[in-house]
Amino acid sequence: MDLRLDVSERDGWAVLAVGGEVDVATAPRLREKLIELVNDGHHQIVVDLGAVEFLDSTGLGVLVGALKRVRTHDGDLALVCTESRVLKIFEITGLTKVFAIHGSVDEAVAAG
Amino acid sequence: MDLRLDVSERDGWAVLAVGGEVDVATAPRLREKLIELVNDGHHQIVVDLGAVEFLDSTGLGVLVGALKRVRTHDGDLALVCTESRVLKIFEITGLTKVFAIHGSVDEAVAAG
Amino acid sequence: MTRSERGTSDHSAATREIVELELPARPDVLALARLVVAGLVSGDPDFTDERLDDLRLAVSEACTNAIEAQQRAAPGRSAPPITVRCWVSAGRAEVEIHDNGTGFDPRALAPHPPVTDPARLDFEGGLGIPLIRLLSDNVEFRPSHSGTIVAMTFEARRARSGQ
Amino acid sequence: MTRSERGTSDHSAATREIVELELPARPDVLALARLVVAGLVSGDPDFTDERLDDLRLAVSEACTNAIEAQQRAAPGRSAPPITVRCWVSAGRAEVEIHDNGTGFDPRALAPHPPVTDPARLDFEGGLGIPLIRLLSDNVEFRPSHSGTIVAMTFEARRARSGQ
Ligand SMILES: Nc1ncnc2c1ncn2[C@@H]1O[C@H](COP(=O)(O)OP(=O)(O)O)[C@@H](O)[C@H]1O
Ligand SMILES: Nc1ncnc2c1ncn2[C@@H]1O[C@H](COP(=O)(O)OP(=O)(O)O)[C@@H](O)[C@H]1O
Repeated sequence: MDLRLDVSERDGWAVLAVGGEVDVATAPRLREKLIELVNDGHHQIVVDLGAVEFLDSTGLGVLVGALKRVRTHDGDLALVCTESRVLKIFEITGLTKVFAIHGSVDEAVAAG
Repeated sequence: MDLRLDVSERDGWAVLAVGGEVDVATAPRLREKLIELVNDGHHQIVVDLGAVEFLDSTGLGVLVGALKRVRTHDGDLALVCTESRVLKIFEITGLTKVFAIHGSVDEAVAAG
Repeated sequence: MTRSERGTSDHSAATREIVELELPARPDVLALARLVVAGLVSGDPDFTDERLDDLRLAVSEACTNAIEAQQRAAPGRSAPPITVRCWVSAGRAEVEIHDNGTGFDPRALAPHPPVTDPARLDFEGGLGIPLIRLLSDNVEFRPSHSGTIVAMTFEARRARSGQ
Repeated sequence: MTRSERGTSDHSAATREIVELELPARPDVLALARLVVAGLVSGDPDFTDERLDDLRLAVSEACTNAIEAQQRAAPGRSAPPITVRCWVSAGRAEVEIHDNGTGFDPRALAPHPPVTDPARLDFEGGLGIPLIRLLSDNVEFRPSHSGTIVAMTFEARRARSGQ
Protein backbone atom coordinates (compact mmCIF):
# COMPACT_ATOMS: atom_id res chain seq x y z
CA MET A 1 0.00 0.00 0.00
CA ASP A 2 2.39 2.58 1.30
CA LEU A 3 5.08 2.65 -1.41
CA ARG A 4 6.30 5.79 -3.13
CA LEU A 5 8.25 5.73 -6.40
CA ASP A 6 9.80 8.81 -8.00
CA VAL A 7 11.89 8.83 -11.17
CA SER A 8 14.33 11.58 -12.08
CA GLU A 9 17.52 11.82 -14.16
CA ARG A 10 21.07 12.75 -13.18
CA ASP A 11 24.02 12.82 -15.62
CA GLY A 12 22.54 10.12 -17.82
CA TRP A 13 21.50 7.90 -14.91
CA ALA A 14 17.86 7.17 -14.12
CA VAL A 15 17.33 7.76 -10.41
CA LEU A 16 14.47 5.83 -8.81
CA ALA A 17 13.71 7.15 -5.32
CA VAL A 18 11.82 4.58 -3.25
CA GLY A 19 9.91 5.47 -0.08
CA GLY A 20 7.73 3.60 2.39
CA GLU A 21 7.39 -0.12 2.87
CA VAL A 22 8.60 -2.72 0.38
CA ASP A 23 7.04 -6.11 1.05
CA VAL A 24 5.33 -8.79 -0.99
CA ALA A 25 2.25 -6.54 -1.25
CA THR A 26 4.11 -3.57 -2.71
CA ALA A 27 7.19 -5.15 -4.37
CA PRO A 28 5.32 -5.88 -7.65
CA ARG A 29 5.01 -2.12 -8.22
CA LEU A 30 8.75 -1.68 -7.66
CA ARG A 31 9.50 -4.55 -10.07
CA GLU A 32 7.21 -3.11 -12.76
CA LYS A 33 8.75 0.34 -12.47
CA LEU A 34 12.28 -1.08 -12.85
CA ILE A 35 11.28 -3.20 -15.85
CA GLU A 36 9.64 -0.14 -17.39
CA LEU A 37 12.84 1.89 -16.94
CA VAL A 38 14.94 -0.81 -18.62
CA ASN A 39 12.43 -1.21 -21.45
CA ASP A 40 12.55 2.57 -21.97
CA GLY A 41 16.30 2.25 -22.57
CA HIS A 42 17.59 3.21 -19.11
CA HIS A 43 20.42 0.81 -18.39
CA GLN A 44 22.25 2.95 -15.82
CA ILE A 45 19.99 3.06 -12.80
CA VAL A 46 20.42 4.38 -9.27
CA VAL A 47 17.87 3.09 -6.77
CA ASP A 48 17.73 5.48 -3.83
CA LEU A 49 16.51 3.58 -0.76
CA GLY A 50 16.90 6.63 1.51
CA ALA A 51 13.21 6.87 2.38
CA VAL A 52 12.58 3.13 2.72
CA GLU A 53 11.11 2.26 6.11
CA PHE A 54 10.83 -1.47 5.58
CA LEU A 55 12.39 -3.85 3.06
CA ASP A 56 11.77 -7.58 2.96
CA SER A 57 13.27 -10.47 0.97
CA THR A 58 10.87 -9.86 -1.90
CA GLY A 59 12.27 -6.36 -2.22
CA LEU A 60 15.83 -7.71 -2.17
CA GLY A 61 14.83 -10.17 -4.88
CA VAL A 62 13.39 -7.42 -7.07
CA LEU A 63 16.68 -5.52 -6.82
CA VAL A 64 18.68 -8.66 -7.69
CA GLY A 65 16.44 -9.23 -10.71
CA ALA A 66 16.86 -5.62 -11.85
CA LEU A 67 20.63 -5.83 -11.50
CA LYS A 68 20.65 -8.92 -13.69
CA ARG A 69 18.43 -7.19 -16.23
CA VAL A 70 20.60 -4.06 -16.62
CA ARG A 71 23.75 -6.23 -16.76
CA THR A 72 22.39 -8.11 -19.78
CA HIS A 73 22.32 -4.67 -21.45
CA ASP A 74 25.87 -3.94 -20.24
CA GLY A 75 24.33 -1.45 -17.85
CA ASP A 76 24.62 -1.05 -14.11
CA LEU A 77 22.43 -0.64 -11.07
CA ALA A 78 23.72 1.16 -7.98
CA LEU A 79 22.01 1.58 -4.62
CA VAL A 80 21.91 4.56 -2.29
CA CYS A 81 21.41 3.54 1.31
CA THR A 82 22.50 5.12 4.56
CA GLU A 83 19.91 3.92 7.10
CA SER A 84 21.49 1.20 9.23
CA ARG A 85 18.18 -0.71 9.48
CA VAL A 86 18.18 -1.19 5.70
CA LEU A 87 21.95 -1.56 5.24
CA LYS A 88 21.91 -4.36 7.80
CA ILE A 89 19.67 -6.49 5.58
CA PHE A 90 22.15 -6.29 2.71
CA GLU A 91 24.99 -7.04 5.07
CA ILE A 92 23.57 -10.15 6.74
CA THR A 93 22.46 -11.63 3.42
CA GLY A 94 25.88 -10.96 1.84
CA LEU A 95 24.29 -8.76 -0.82
CA THR A 96 26.70 -5.93 -0.03
CA LYS A 97 29.07 -7.99 -2.20
CA VAL A 98 26.57 -8.03 -5.08
CA PHE A 99 25.49 -4.39 -5.10
CA ALA A 100 27.48 -1.18 -5.17
CA ILE A 101 25.99 0.73 -2.21
CA HIS A 102 26.61 4.46 -1.88
CA GLY A 103 25.93 7.19 0.65
CA SER A 104 24.25 9.59 -1.79
CA VAL A 105 22.98 9.81 -5.36
CA ASP A 106 25.90 12.12 -6.23
CA GLU A 107 28.36 9.55 -4.97
CA ALA A 108 26.63 6.75 -6.90
CA VAL A 109 26.66 8.70 -10.16
CA ALA A 110 30.29 9.82 -9.70
CA ALA A 111 31.37 6.22 -9.03
CA GLY A 112 29.46 4.83 -12.03
CA MET B 1 2.37 3.17 29.55
CA ASP B 2 3.01 6.18 27.40
CA LEU B 3 1.96 9.05 29.68
CA ARG B 4 4.10 12.07 30.46
CA LEU B 5 3.39 14.41 33.39
CA ASP B 6 5.27 17.64 34.04
CA VAL B 7 4.54 20.09 36.81
CA SER B 8 5.58 23.74 36.77
CA GLU B 9 4.29 26.97 38.30
CA ARG B 10 2.99 30.16 36.70
CA ASP B 11 1.74 33.19 38.66
CA GLY B 12 0.59 31.10 41.61
CA TRP B 13 -1.03 28.41 39.45
CA ALA B 14 0.28 24.87 39.32
CA VAL B 15 0.56 23.87 35.67
CA LEU B 16 0.35 20.16 34.92
CA ALA B 17 1.42 19.39 31.34
CA VAL B 18 0.07 16.03 30.17
CA GLY B 19 1.45 14.19 27.15
CA GLY B 20 0.80 10.87 25.45
CA GLU B 21 -2.15 8.55 25.90
CA VAL B 22 -4.63 8.77 28.76
CA ASP B 23 -6.66 5.58 29.09
CA VAL B 24 -7.67 3.26 31.89
CA ALA B 25 -4.08 1.93 32.00
CA THR B 26 -2.47 5.35 32.48
CA ALA B 27 -5.25 7.46 34.08
CA PRO B 28 -4.42 6.29 37.63
CA ARG B 29 -1.07 8.10 37.35
CA LEU B 30 -2.84 11.29 36.26
CA ARG B 31 -5.31 10.96 39.15
CA GLU B 32 -2.52 10.45 41.70
CA LYS B 33 -0.56 13.44 40.44
CA LEU B 34 -3.63 15.70 40.68
CA ILE B 35 -4.44 14.47 44.21
CA GLU B 36 -0.82 15.06 45.18
CA LEU B 37 -0.96 18.65 43.89
CA VAL B 38 -4.13 19.36 45.86
CA ASN B 39 -2.71 17.73 48.99
CA ASP B 40 0.40 19.92 48.62
CA GLY B 41 -1.86 22.98 48.81
CA HIS B 42 -2.21 23.75 45.09
CA HIS B 43 -5.85 24.67 44.59
CA GLN B 44 -5.42 26.72 41.39
CA ILE B 45 -4.47 24.19 38.72
CA VAL B 46 -4.07 24.42 34.96
CA VAL B 47 -4.04 21.06 33.17
CA ASP B 48 -2.36 21.51 29.79
CA LEU B 49 -3.64 18.82 27.43
CA GLY B 50 -1.64 20.19 24.48
CA ALA B 51 0.49 17.07 24.02
CA VAL B 52 -2.30 14.53 24.65
CA GLU B 53 -2.65 12.10 21.76
CA PHE B 54 -5.49 10.06 23.17
CA LEU B 55 -8.00 10.70 25.97
CA ASP B 56 -10.72 8.28 27.01
CA SER B 57 -13.67 8.49 29.39
CA THR B 58 -11.49 7.48 32.33
CA GLY B 59 -9.33 10.53 31.65
CA LEU B 60 -12.42 12.75 31.49
CA GLY B 61 -13.55 11.28 34.81
CA VAL B 62 -10.21 12.01 36.44
CA LEU B 63 -10.49 15.65 35.36
CA VAL B 64 -14.07 15.89 36.67
CA GLY B 65 -12.92 14.44 40.00
CA ALA B 66 -10.03 16.90 40.20
CA LEU B 67 -12.33 19.84 39.45
CA LYS B 68 -14.61 18.76 42.28
CA ARG B 69 -11.63 18.39 44.61
CA VAL B 70 -10.20 21.90 43.99
CA ARG B 71 -13.69 23.41 44.22
CA THR B 72 -14.12 22.02 47.75
CA HIS B 73 -11.04 24.13 48.57
CA ASP B 74 -12.53 27.15 46.81
CA GLY B 75 -9.94 26.63 44.10
CA ASP B 76 -10.23 26.20 40.36
CA LEU B 77 -9.09 23.90 37.61
CA ALA B 78 -8.71 25.18 34.05
CA LEU B 79 -7.84 23.21 30.93
CA VAL B 80 -5.63 24.11 27.99
CA CYS B 81 -6.65 22.36 24.83
CA THR B 82 -6.36 23.32 21.18
CA GLU B 83 -6.24 19.97 19.32
CA SER B 84 -9.62 19.37 17.72
CA ARG B 85 -9.41 15.61 18.33
CA VAL B 86 -9.32 16.24 22.09
CA LEU B 87 -11.65 19.26 22.14
CA LYS B 88 -14.26 17.19 20.33
CA ILE B 89 -14.51 14.76 23.24
CA PHE B 90 -15.32 17.57 25.67
CA GLU B 91 -17.83 18.98 23.21
CA ILE B 92 -19.83 15.83 22.49
CA THR B 93 -20.01 14.92 26.18
CA GLY B 94 -21.15 18.44 27.12
CA LEU B 95 -18.11 18.87 29.37
CA THR B 96 -17.19 22.14 27.64
CA LYS B 97 -19.92 23.54 29.93
CA VAL B 98 -18.23 22.11 33.02
CA PHE B 99 -14.63 23.10 32.33
CA ALA B 100 -13.06 26.43 31.41
CA ILE B 101 -11.05 25.50 28.31
CA HIS B 102 -8.34 27.86 27.05
CA GLY B 103 -6.03 28.09 24.05
CA SER B 104 -2.82 28.54 26.06
CA VAL B 105 -1.49 28.43 29.62
CA ASP B 106 -1.07 32.22 29.56
CA GLU B 107 -4.69 32.66 28.62
CA ALA B 108 -5.82 30.23 31.35
CA VAL B 109 -3.80 32.00 34.03
CA ALA B 110 -4.93 35.46 32.87
CA ALA B 111 -8.58 34.36 32.93
CA GLY B 112 -8.30 32.78 36.40
CA MET C 1 -24.50 -13.21 13.87
CA THR C 2 -22.06 -15.81 12.63
CA ARG C 3 -19.31 -15.25 10.13
CA SER C 4 -21.11 -17.13 7.38
CA GLU C 5 -24.29 -15.12 7.87
CA ARG C 6 -22.23 -11.97 7.48
CA GLY C 7 -20.81 -13.36 4.26
CA THR C 8 -24.23 -13.47 2.68
CA SER C 9 -24.83 -9.75 3.06
CA ASP C 10 -24.54 -7.15 0.32
CA HIS C 11 -20.75 -6.92 0.19
CA SER C 12 -18.53 -9.49 -1.46
CA ALA C 13 -16.78 -12.02 0.72
CA ALA C 14 -13.38 -10.86 -0.50
CA THR C 15 -13.73 -7.40 0.97
CA ARG C 16 -15.39 -8.59 4.17
CA GLU C 17 -12.59 -10.74 5.46
CA ILE C 18 -12.19 -10.57 9.17
CA VAL C 19 -9.23 -9.62 11.33
CA GLU C 20 -9.51 -11.14 14.78
CA LEU C 21 -7.41 -10.12 17.75
CA GLU C 22 -7.39 -12.01 21.02
CA LEU C 23 -5.98 -10.04 23.93
CA PRO C 24 -5.31 -10.74 27.59
CA ALA C 25 -7.93 -8.96 29.75
CA ARG C 26 -5.48 -6.30 30.96
CA PRO C 27 -5.65 -2.50 30.54
CA ASP C 28 -2.15 -2.35 29.06
CA VAL C 29 -3.35 -4.03 25.84
CA LEU C 30 -5.78 -1.19 25.05
CA ALA C 31 -3.17 0.76 23.10
CA LEU C 32 -2.59 -2.31 20.93
CA ALA C 33 -6.32 -2.79 20.29
CA ARG C 34 -6.55 0.83 19.14
CA LEU C 35 -3.47 0.40 16.94
CA VAL C 36 -4.83 -2.70 15.21
CA VAL C 37 -8.30 -1.41 14.49
CA ALA C 38 -7.12 2.01 13.33
CA GLY C 39 -4.31 0.38 11.33
CA LEU C 40 -6.75 -1.90 9.56
CA VAL C 41 -9.38 0.72 8.85
CA SER C 42 -6.86 3.33 7.71
CA GLY C 43 -6.28 1.01 4.74
CA ASP C 44 -9.62 2.32 3.45
CA PRO C 45 -8.88 5.82 2.12
CA ASP C 46 -12.50 6.87 2.66
CA PHE C 47 -11.87 7.09 6.40
CA THR C 48 -10.62 10.53 7.45
CA ASP C 49 -8.25 11.05 10.37
CA GLU C 50 -11.15 12.42 12.40
CA ARG C 51 -13.25 9.34 11.76
CA LEU C 52 -10.29 7.13 12.69
CA ASP C 53 -10.08 9.03 15.98
CA ASP C 54 -13.77 8.32 16.61
CA LEU C 55 -13.19 4.64 15.91
CA ARG C 56 -10.12 4.49 18.13
CA LEU C 57 -11.97 5.99 21.10
CA ALA C 58 -15.14 3.92 20.74
CA VAL C 59 -13.14 0.69 20.39
CA SER C 60 -11.02 1.61 23.38
CA GLU C 61 -14.11 2.28 25.51
CA ALA C 62 -15.71 -1.01 24.52
CA CYS C 63 -12.49 -2.93 25.22
CA THR C 64 -12.12 -1.19 28.59
CA ASN C 65 -15.62 -2.30 29.55
CA ALA C 66 -14.95 -5.84 28.30
CA ILE C 67 -11.73 -6.08 30.30
CA GLU C 68 -13.39 -4.72 33.43
CA ALA C 69 -16.38 -7.05 33.08
CA GLN C 70 -14.06 -9.97 32.52
CA GLN C 71 -11.98 -9.17 35.57
CA ARG C 72 -15.13 -8.84 37.70
CA ALA C 73 -16.27 -12.26 36.45
CA ALA C 74 -12.86 -13.93 36.88
CA PRO C 75 -10.68 -11.80 39.13
CA GLY C 76 -6.93 -11.88 38.73
CA ARG C 77 -4.84 -13.67 36.21
CA SER C 78 -7.39 -16.38 35.51
CA ALA C 79 -9.55 -14.04 33.38
CA PRO C 80 -9.92 -15.40 29.84
CA PRO C 81 -8.93 -13.20 26.89
CA ILE C 82 -11.17 -10.69 25.14
CA THR C 83 -11.62 -10.80 21.38
CA VAL C 84 -11.77 -7.94 18.89
CA ARG C 85 -13.12 -8.73 15.43
CA CYS C 86 -12.99 -6.17 12.69
CA TRP C 87 -13.78 -5.99 9.03
CA VAL C 88 -13.88 -3.16 6.56
CA SER C 89 -15.63 -2.89 3.24
CA ALA C 90 -16.62 -0.07 0.97
CA GLY C 91 -16.42 2.79 3.43
CA ARG C 92 -17.79 0.90 6.40
CA ALA C 93 -15.97 -0.64 9.36
CA GLU C 94 -17.60 -3.16 11.66
CA VAL C 95 -16.03 -3.99 14.99
CA GLU C 96 -17.14 -6.53 17.57
CA ILE C 97 -15.76 -6.80 21.09
CA HIS C 98 -16.48 -10.16 22.74
CA ASP C 99 -16.09 -10.73 26.46
CA ASN C 100 -16.82 -13.48 28.94
CA GLY C 101 -17.95 -11.01 31.54
CA THR C 102 -20.95 -10.56 33.77
CA GLY C 103 -23.26 -9.14 31.12
CA PHE C 104 -25.41 -6.05 31.70
CA ASP C 105 -28.51 -4.22 30.57
CA PRO C 106 -27.46 -1.03 28.76
CA ARG C 107 -31.01 0.39 29.04
CA ALA C 108 -30.84 0.18 32.83
CA LEU C 109 -27.88 2.58 33.11
CA ALA C 110 -28.90 5.79 34.90
CA PRO C 111 -28.10 8.98 32.98
CA HIS C 112 -25.86 11.58 34.59
CA PRO C 113 -27.27 14.82 36.04
CA PRO C 114 -27.20 17.59 33.42
CA VAL C 115 -23.80 19.24 33.03
CA THR C 116 -25.18 22.48 34.48
CA ASP C 117 -26.09 20.72 37.76
CA PRO C 118 -23.29 20.91 40.37
CA ALA C 119 -24.08 17.28 41.24
CA ARG C 120 -22.64 16.36 37.82
CA LEU C 121 -19.21 16.55 39.46
CA ASP C 122 -20.06 13.57 41.66
CA PHE C 123 -19.79 11.26 38.63
CA GLU C 124 -16.35 10.35 37.37
CA GLY C 125 -17.42 7.26 35.44
CA GLY C 126 -20.27 6.34 33.17
CA LEU C 127 -19.13 8.15 30.03
CA GLY C 128 -17.95 5.07 28.12
CA ILE C 129 -21.27 3.82 26.77
CA PRO C 130 -22.48 7.36 25.92
CA LEU C 131 -19.24 7.95 23.97
CA ILE C 132 -19.67 4.67 22.10
CA ARG C 133 -23.20 5.71 21.14
CA LEU C 134 -22.08 9.18 20.06
CA LEU C 135 -19.09 8.05 18.00
CA SER C 136 -20.43 4.96 16.23
CA ASP C 137 -23.10 4.99 13.55
CA ASN C 138 -24.75 1.99 15.15
CA VAL C 139 -24.11 -0.10 18.24
CA GLU C 140 -25.70 -3.23 19.61
CA PHE C 141 -25.03 -4.72 23.03
CA ARG C 142 -25.81 -8.41 22.59
CA PRO C 143 -25.80 -10.93 25.40
CA SER C 144 -23.77 -13.97 24.32
CA HIS C 145 -23.58 -17.43 25.85
CA SER C 146 -20.44 -16.36 27.69
CA GLY C 147 -20.86 -12.61 28.26
CA THR C 148 -21.42 -9.65 25.98
CA ILE C 149 -20.80 -8.78 22.34
CA VAL C 150 -20.60 -5.08 21.56
CA ALA C 151 -21.10 -4.72 17.80
CA MET C 152 -20.34 -1.28 16.37
CA THR C 153 -20.59 0.09 12.85
CA PHE C 154 -18.64 3.09 11.60
CA GLU C 155 -19.37 4.73 8.27
CA ALA C 156 -16.44 6.60 6.71
CA ARG C 157 -18.86 9.39 5.89
CA ARG C 158 -21.42 9.79 8.62
CA ALA C 159 -25.03 9.98 7.62
CA ARG C 160 -25.91 11.77 10.85
CA SER C 161 -23.83 13.89 13.20
CA GLY C 162 -23.35 12.74 16.84
CA GLN C 163 -26.13 11.21 18.98
CA MET D 1 2.92 -27.05 22.51
CA THR D 2 -0.38 -26.00 24.06
CA ARG D 3 -1.01 -22.79 25.91
CA SER D 4 -1.23 -24.53 29.28
CA GLU D 5 2.07 -26.32 28.74
CA ARG D 6 3.65 -22.95 28.06
CA GLY D 7 2.20 -21.68 31.32
CA THR D 8 4.18 -24.22 33.31
CA SER D 9 7.56 -22.96 32.09
CA ASP D 10 9.97 -20.77 34.04
CA HIS D 11 8.13 -17.47 33.58
CA SER D 12 5.03 -16.52 35.52
CA ALA D 13 1.68 -16.94 33.80
CA ALA D 14 0.87 -13.26 34.25
CA THR D 15 3.70 -12.12 31.99
CA ARG D 16 3.22 -14.89 29.44
CA GLU D 17 -0.25 -13.98 28.32
CA ILE D 18 -0.79 -14.41 24.64
CA VAL D 19 -1.90 -11.97 21.98
CA GLU D 20 -3.42 -13.78 19.04
CA LEU D 21 -4.12 -12.20 15.67
CA GLU D 22 -6.09 -13.91 12.94
CA LEU D 23 -5.61 -12.41 9.50
CA PRO D 24 -7.00 -13.07 6.04
CA ALA D 25 -4.35 -14.81 3.89
CA ARG D 26 -3.65 -11.70 1.81
CA PRO D 27 -0.38 -9.78 1.36
CA ASP D 28 -1.99 -6.48 2.31
CA VAL D 29 -2.32 -7.59 5.96
CA LEU D 30 1.46 -7.95 6.39
CA ALA D 31 1.88 -4.34 7.49
CA LEU D 32 -0.72 -4.95 10.21
CA ALA D 33 1.03 -8.12 11.41
CA ARG D 34 4.29 -6.18 11.73
CA LEU D 35 2.52 -3.35 13.54
CA VAL D 36 0.92 -5.65 16.10
CA VAL D 37 3.98 -7.70 16.94
CA ALA D 38 6.30 -4.68 17.12
CA GLY D 39 3.64 -2.75 19.07
CA LEU D 40 3.32 -5.53 21.61
CA VAL D 41 7.03 -6.19 22.02
CA SER D 42 7.94 -2.50 22.21
CA GLY D 43 6.08 -2.53 25.53
CA ASP D 44 9.15 -4.31 26.90
CA PRO D 45 11.80 -1.59 27.28
CA ASP D 46 14.61 -4.15 26.99
CA PHE D 47 13.97 -4.38 23.23
CA THR D 48 15.99 -1.81 21.29
CA ASP D 49 14.76 -0.27 18.05
CA GLU D 50 17.23 -2.42 16.15
CA ARG D 51 15.92 -5.60 17.73
CA LEU D 52 12.35 -4.51 16.97
CA ASP D 53 13.40 -4.11 13.33
CA ASP D 54 14.76 -7.67 13.35
CA LEU D 55 11.49 -8.93 14.80
CA ARG D 56 9.40 -6.98 12.29
CA LEU D 57 11.30 -8.42 9.33
CA ALA D 58 11.39 -12.02 10.55
CA VAL D 59 7.67 -11.96 11.39
CA SER D 60 6.87 -10.42 8.02
CA GLU D 61 8.88 -13.12 6.19
CA ALA D 62 7.16 -15.91 8.11
CA CYS D 63 3.71 -14.39 7.47
CA THR D 64 4.52 -13.98 3.78
CA ASN D 65 5.42 -17.68 3.55
CA ALA D 66 2.29 -18.65 5.48
CA ILE D 67 0.07 -16.58 3.19
CA GLU D 68 1.71 -17.98 0.06
CA ALA D 69 1.47 -21.56 1.31
CA GLN D 70 -2.15 -21.02 2.22
CA GLN D 71 -3.00 -19.59 -1.16
CA ARG D 72 -1.26 -22.52 -2.89
CA ALA D 73 -3.30 -24.92 -0.76
CA ALA D 74 -6.61 -23.08 -1.24
CA PRO D 75 -6.34 -20.68 -4.16
CA GLY D 76 -8.44 -17.55 -4.23
CA ARG D 77 -10.76 -16.20 -1.64
CA SER D 78 -11.47 -19.54 -0.04
CA ALA D 79 -8.09 -19.60 1.75
CA PRO D 80 -8.58 -19.80 5.52
CA PRO D 81 -6.94 -17.17 7.75
CA ILE D 82 -3.43 -17.32 9.14
CA THR D 83 -2.80 -16.87 12.86
CA VAL D 84 -0.05 -14.95 14.62
CA ARG D 85 0.47 -15.67 18.31
CA CYS D 86 2.86 -13.60 20.34
CA TRP D 87 3.91 -13.30 23.94
CA VAL D 88 6.59 -11.35 25.69
CA SER D 89 8.20 -11.91 29.04
CA ALA D 90 11.33 -10.74 30.74
CA GLY D 91 13.28 -9.66 27.68
CA ARG D 92 12.12 -12.47 25.41
CA ALA D 93 9.48 -12.44 22.67
CA GLU D 94 8.02 -15.61 21.23
CA VAL D 95 6.05 -15.51 18.02
CA GLU D 96 4.25 -18.32 16.26
CA ILE D 97 2.81 -18.15 12.75
CA HIS D 98 0.24 -20.85 12.02
CA ASP D 99 -0.91 -21.69 8.52
CA ASN D 100 -3.08 -24.28 6.84
CA GLY D 101 -0.73 -24.55 3.92
CA THR D 102 1.01 -27.29 2.05
CA GLY D 103 3.79 -27.87 4.57
CA PHE D 104 7.46 -28.16 3.58
CA ASP D 105 10.81 -29.53 4.64
CA PRO D 106 13.09 -26.61 5.52
CA ARG D 107 16.19 -28.87 5.39
CA ALA D 108 15.44 -29.70 1.76
CA LEU D 109 15.76 -26.09 0.57
CA ALA D 110 18.75 -25.70 -1.76
CA PRO D 111 21.19 -22.95 -0.75
CA HIS D 112 21.89 -20.13 -3.18
CA PRO D 113 25.14 -19.96 -5.15
CA PRO D 114 27.72 -17.85 -3.27
CA VAL D 115 27.26 -14.10 -3.70
CA THR D 116 30.52 -13.92 -5.67
CA ASP D 117 29.16 -16.33 -8.32
CA PRO D 118 27.44 -14.53 -11.24
CA ALA D 119 24.77 -17.26 -11.14
CA ARG D 120 23.64 -15.75 -7.81
CA LEU D 121 21.71 -13.20 -9.87
CA ASP D 122 19.45 -15.95 -11.19
CA PHE D 123 17.77 -16.21 -7.78
CA GLU D 124 15.28 -13.56 -6.80
CA GLY D 125 13.56 -15.59 -4.09
CA GLY D 126 14.67 -17.88 -1.34
CA LEU D 127 15.92 -15.28 1.14
CA GLY D 128 12.95 -15.46 3.53
CA ILE D 129 13.93 -18.53 5.54
CA PRO D 130 17.62 -17.49 5.69
CA LEU D 131 16.57 -14.07 7.04
CA ILE D 132 14.32 -15.68 9.65
CA ARG D 133 17.25 -17.85 10.79
CA LEU D 134 19.63 -14.87 10.89
CA LEU D 135 17.31 -12.51 12.75
CA SER D 136 15.71 -14.79 15.34
CA ASP D 137 17.54 -16.38 18.25
CA ASN D 138 15.78 -19.63 17.61
CA VAL D 139 13.31 -20.90 15.03
CA GLU D 140 11.43 -24.15 14.62
CA PHE D 141 9.41 -25.16 11.58
CA ARG D 142 6.85 -27.60 12.96
CA PRO D 143 4.42 -29.53 10.82
CA SER D 144 0.92 -29.20 12.31
CA HIS D 145 -2.23 -31.19 11.60
CA SER D 146 -3.31 -28.46 9.18
CA GLY D 147 -0.05 -27.03 7.81
CA THR D 148 3.00 -25.42 9.40
CA ILE D 149 3.82 -23.62 12.64
CA VAL D 150 6.86 -21.36 12.51
CA ALA D 151 7.91 -20.70 16.10
CA MET D 152 10.50 -17.99 16.61
CA THR D 153 12.20 -16.66 19.72
CA PHE D 154 13.76 -13.23 20.01
CA GLU D 155 15.93 -12.22 22.93
CA ALA D 156 16.04 -8.49 23.64
CA ARG D 157 19.77 -8.87 24.10
CA ARG D 158 21.16 -11.40 21.68
CA ALA D 159 23.44 -14.12 22.98
CA ARG D 160 25.05 -14.50 19.57
CA SER D 161 25.38 -12.12 16.65
CA GLY D 162 23.66 -13.20 13.44
CA GLN D 163 24.91 -16.63 12.20
N1 LIG E 1 -19.15 -5.44 28.36
C1 LIG E 1 -19.75 -5.21 29.55
N2 LIG E 1 -20.06 -6.24 30.38
C2 LIG E 1 -20.66 -6.03 31.56
N3 LIG E 1 -21.00 -4.79 32.02
C3 LIG E 1 -20.74 -3.73 31.25
C4 LIG E 1 -20.12 -3.87 29.98
N4 LIG E 1 -20.00 -2.64 29.43
C5 LIG E 1 -20.52 -1.77 30.32
N5 LIG E 1 -20.97 -2.42 31.42
C6 LIG E 1 -21.63 -1.82 32.60
O1 LIG E 1 -22.10 -0.54 32.25
C7 LIG E 1 -21.57 0.44 33.12
C8 LIG E 1 -21.37 1.76 32.40
O2 LIG E 1 -20.31 1.64 31.48
P1 LIG E 1 -19.59 2.95 30.95
O3 LIG E 1 -20.62 3.88 30.39
O4 LIG E 1 -18.50 2.52 30.02
O5 LIG E 1 -18.97 3.65 32.23
P2 LIG E 1 -17.92 3.13 33.30
O6 LIG E 1 -17.18 1.98 32.68
O7 LIG E 1 -17.09 4.32 33.56
O8 LIG E 1 -18.75 2.72 34.51
C9 LIG E 1 -20.28 -0.17 33.66
O9 LIG E 1 -19.95 0.37 34.91
C10 LIG E 1 -20.63 -1.64 33.74
O10 LIG E 1 -21.34 -1.92 34.93
N1 LIG F 1 4.91 -21.93 5.84
C1 LIG F 1 5.29 -22.58 4.71
N2 LIG F 1 4.49 -23.56 4.19
C2 LIG F 1 4.87 -24.21 3.07
N3 LIG F 1 6.01 -23.98 2.41
C3 LIG F 1 6.84 -23.03 2.87
C4 LIG F 1 6.54 -22.28 4.05
N4 LIG F 1 7.57 -21.44 4.27
C5 LIG F 1 8.45 -21.63 3.29
N5 LIG F 1 8.03 -22.58 2.44
C6 LIG F 1 8.74 -23.08 1.25
O1 LIG F 1 10.10 -22.74 1.36
C7 LIG F 1 10.51 -21.99 0.22
C8 LIG F 1 11.59 -21.01 0.58
O2 LIG F 1 11.02 -19.96 1.37
P1 LIG F 1 11.76 -18.56 1.49
O3 LIG F 1 13.16 -18.80 1.94
O4 LIG F 1 10.94 -17.68 2.34
O5 LIG F 1 11.85 -18.00 0.02
P2 LIG F 1 10.69 -17.66 -1.04
O6 LIG F 1 9.42 -17.50 -0.27
O7 LIG F 1 11.17 -16.40 -1.66
O8 LIG F 1 10.68 -18.82 -1.98
C9 LIG F 1 9.24 -21.37 -0.33
O9 LIG F 1 9.36 -21.12 -1.69
C10 LIG F 1 8.21 -22.45 -0.03
O10 LIG F 1 8.21 -23.44 -1.03
